[in-house]
Amino acid sequence: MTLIVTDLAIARGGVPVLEGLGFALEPGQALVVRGPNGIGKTTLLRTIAGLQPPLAGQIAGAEDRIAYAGHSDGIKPTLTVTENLNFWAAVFGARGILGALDAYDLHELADRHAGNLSAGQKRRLGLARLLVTGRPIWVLDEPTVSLDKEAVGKFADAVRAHLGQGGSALIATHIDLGLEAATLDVGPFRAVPKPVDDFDGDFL
Amino acid sequence: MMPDLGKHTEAVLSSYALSLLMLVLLVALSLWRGRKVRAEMEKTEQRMSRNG
Amino acid sequence: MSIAAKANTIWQYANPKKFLATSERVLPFFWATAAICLVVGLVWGFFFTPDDFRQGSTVKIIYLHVPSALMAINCWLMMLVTSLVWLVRRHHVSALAARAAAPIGVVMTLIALVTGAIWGQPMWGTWWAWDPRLTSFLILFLFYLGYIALWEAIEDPDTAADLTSVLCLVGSVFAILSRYAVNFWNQGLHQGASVMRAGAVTGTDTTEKVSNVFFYPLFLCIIGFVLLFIALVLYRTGTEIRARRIRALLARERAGA
Amino acid sequence: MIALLFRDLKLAMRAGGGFGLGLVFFLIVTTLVPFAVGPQSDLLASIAPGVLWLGALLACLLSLDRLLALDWEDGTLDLLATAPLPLEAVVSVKALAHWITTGLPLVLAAPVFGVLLNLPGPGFFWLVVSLAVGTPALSVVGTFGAALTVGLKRGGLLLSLLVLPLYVPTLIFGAEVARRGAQGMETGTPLLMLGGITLATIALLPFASAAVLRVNLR
Repeated sequence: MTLIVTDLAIARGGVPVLEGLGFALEPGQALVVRGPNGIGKTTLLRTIAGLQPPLAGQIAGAEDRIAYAGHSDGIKPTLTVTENLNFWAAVFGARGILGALDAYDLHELADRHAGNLSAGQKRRLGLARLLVTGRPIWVLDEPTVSLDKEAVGKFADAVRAHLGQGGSALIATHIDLGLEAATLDVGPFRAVPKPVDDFDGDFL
Repeated sequence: MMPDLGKHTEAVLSSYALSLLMLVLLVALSLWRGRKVRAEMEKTEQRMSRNG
Repeated sequence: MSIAAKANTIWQYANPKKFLATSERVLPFFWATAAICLVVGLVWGFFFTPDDFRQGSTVKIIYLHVPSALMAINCWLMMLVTSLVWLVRRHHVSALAARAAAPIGVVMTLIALVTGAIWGQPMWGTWWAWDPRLTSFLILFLFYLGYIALWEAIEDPDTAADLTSVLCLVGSVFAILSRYAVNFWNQGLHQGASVMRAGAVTGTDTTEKVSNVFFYPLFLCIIGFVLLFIALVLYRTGTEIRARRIRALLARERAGA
Repeated sequence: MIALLFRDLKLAMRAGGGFGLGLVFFLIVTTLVPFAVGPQSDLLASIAPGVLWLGALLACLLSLDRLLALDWEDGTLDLLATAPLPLEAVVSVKALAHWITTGLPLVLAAPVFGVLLNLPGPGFFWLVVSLAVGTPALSVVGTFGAALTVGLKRGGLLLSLLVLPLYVPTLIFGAEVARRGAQGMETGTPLLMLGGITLATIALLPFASAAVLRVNLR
């Protein structure tokens, strides 16, 4: 099923940031979201993930099909890597975690407490979580932060494998992942302010 | 003019004084903040319409 | 957001501009009538009513105590209604009206508590008793404080409006529960208060004529408190709307820069 | 859901103090009260049910601000909100985990502290019963308060201010059951009321908590 976004308008802190935004994400495709800092990429991804309501517009085909990964990974430092992954696998009612450990080379770390991991290792664990969700659409916000070159390669491989299985991915990132992905530049969709001298229910 | 309040003079007078004081304070604070905010809004609106 | 702009519906005042214009027009009327009712009612009550034979001159406190206690509860009711309107119809003015009303409720509750304590001292021989009615007002006071503190603590105004509205709803249910619980816990000294039978309040109750002596000025004071409350709410809601507008403008300026 | 419950319990054990903290606080209250009011045993006996209830309530209150804040900070709540679990279930499980780590130990330890305060014989049974029936309501109401204040930097004090008035009915009926029990009086009515409040809060409040949490997450 395709993720279709039409005429979307979103606000951050009550101020409209993007409007008239639309795209379609087919299975097997990846879409890279680009745009300057502060334009509302994170807000866009959170809106698509269903964490916040849009000002206007429709998002179709997202319900219960999205695995979201934001700036923080939701990792419990007192649990081991295996326990963290097992928990998310159980929450999503998904298959085992071995594939996820393989994909990000986490076997050696499996019994370490997540609190003892380096930032990059934690990030790998956070990305491994996506594999145990079993969800077809990945919505990723700056997934490669604190990853080294090798780990970025692993991440790209994992995304490629995901796309190969008919999944899709929506990624906000600044680096080139080497994926055959379309690019969505959100710059042109910046919301145009209304005139100052009039205001209505939204105070703007 | 002043009515004889008997032995409860203090009680009655103090409750009137305290209550009226609180009411006056409430009204005064409301008006003060209202004026301030109104002036500030007009200033902001002017500045922003000038700057576009 | 589309504004329900049909003429002759109350929802047109959900538009902040319309609200400001209308409230500006009617406010002088409310200020004036509130002042007249309060001055006449209080002067009448203070200077021209007889002492109660049992409570002496303390009966004069009734002209402040009963209206403020009534308004303390009615203010919460008004906040409950406007909170519901905000949650269901998403009219910002409604949420801001609830925010504007809360401090008035605090003052009303305080007046009721203070006058009650001052009145209780000569009557019951104590400033404070854990009487159900007093206790309930103390709990109401805590609810008001929590409600205001929550508004103040949250940065984003829409989030704050949502959270305080839910708190107001849940708080209302618990306030009723507390009232019942407190009654169960202590049967109390306070007389049954039915303001509409002023005779019962004074405890004399011999003839209709005696109670009327107290009732007319009391009634005037209640009207005066209601009008003052309306005037304050309208005025303060206007202030909140403007503060909100400043916020929105500044936020937009930052976003644009 | 069970996974979430087990994870929360495991976290409480590992973090240390999850189970212990409430108990230690309870111990502090019951030890300090006799110093404050004097050692007369009949006085202590008469205030014991109330003091024990108050101690339990404060111990509960103390642990509330960690209830959701930790999951909020590390982004777990964001992820849980996009998971197949409804948020209503998440907050219910969180409340249950809080009760198991805080409420249940208090219920079990209360008789020991009752001895310290010279609680009369028949009071022990009713104290345990009233705490067992009443503390779940404390956890559920507390979860609502935690959900309200989860996004705030210094939400601890505000959380207490918001939750305290909501605790009043539970405290009144709970302490009343314990007090009447200690005096050998009939406890039916307050116990029914206490049970009613607990059941009603468990049934209804998670919806409010989830709604509030959704607002805070956006």
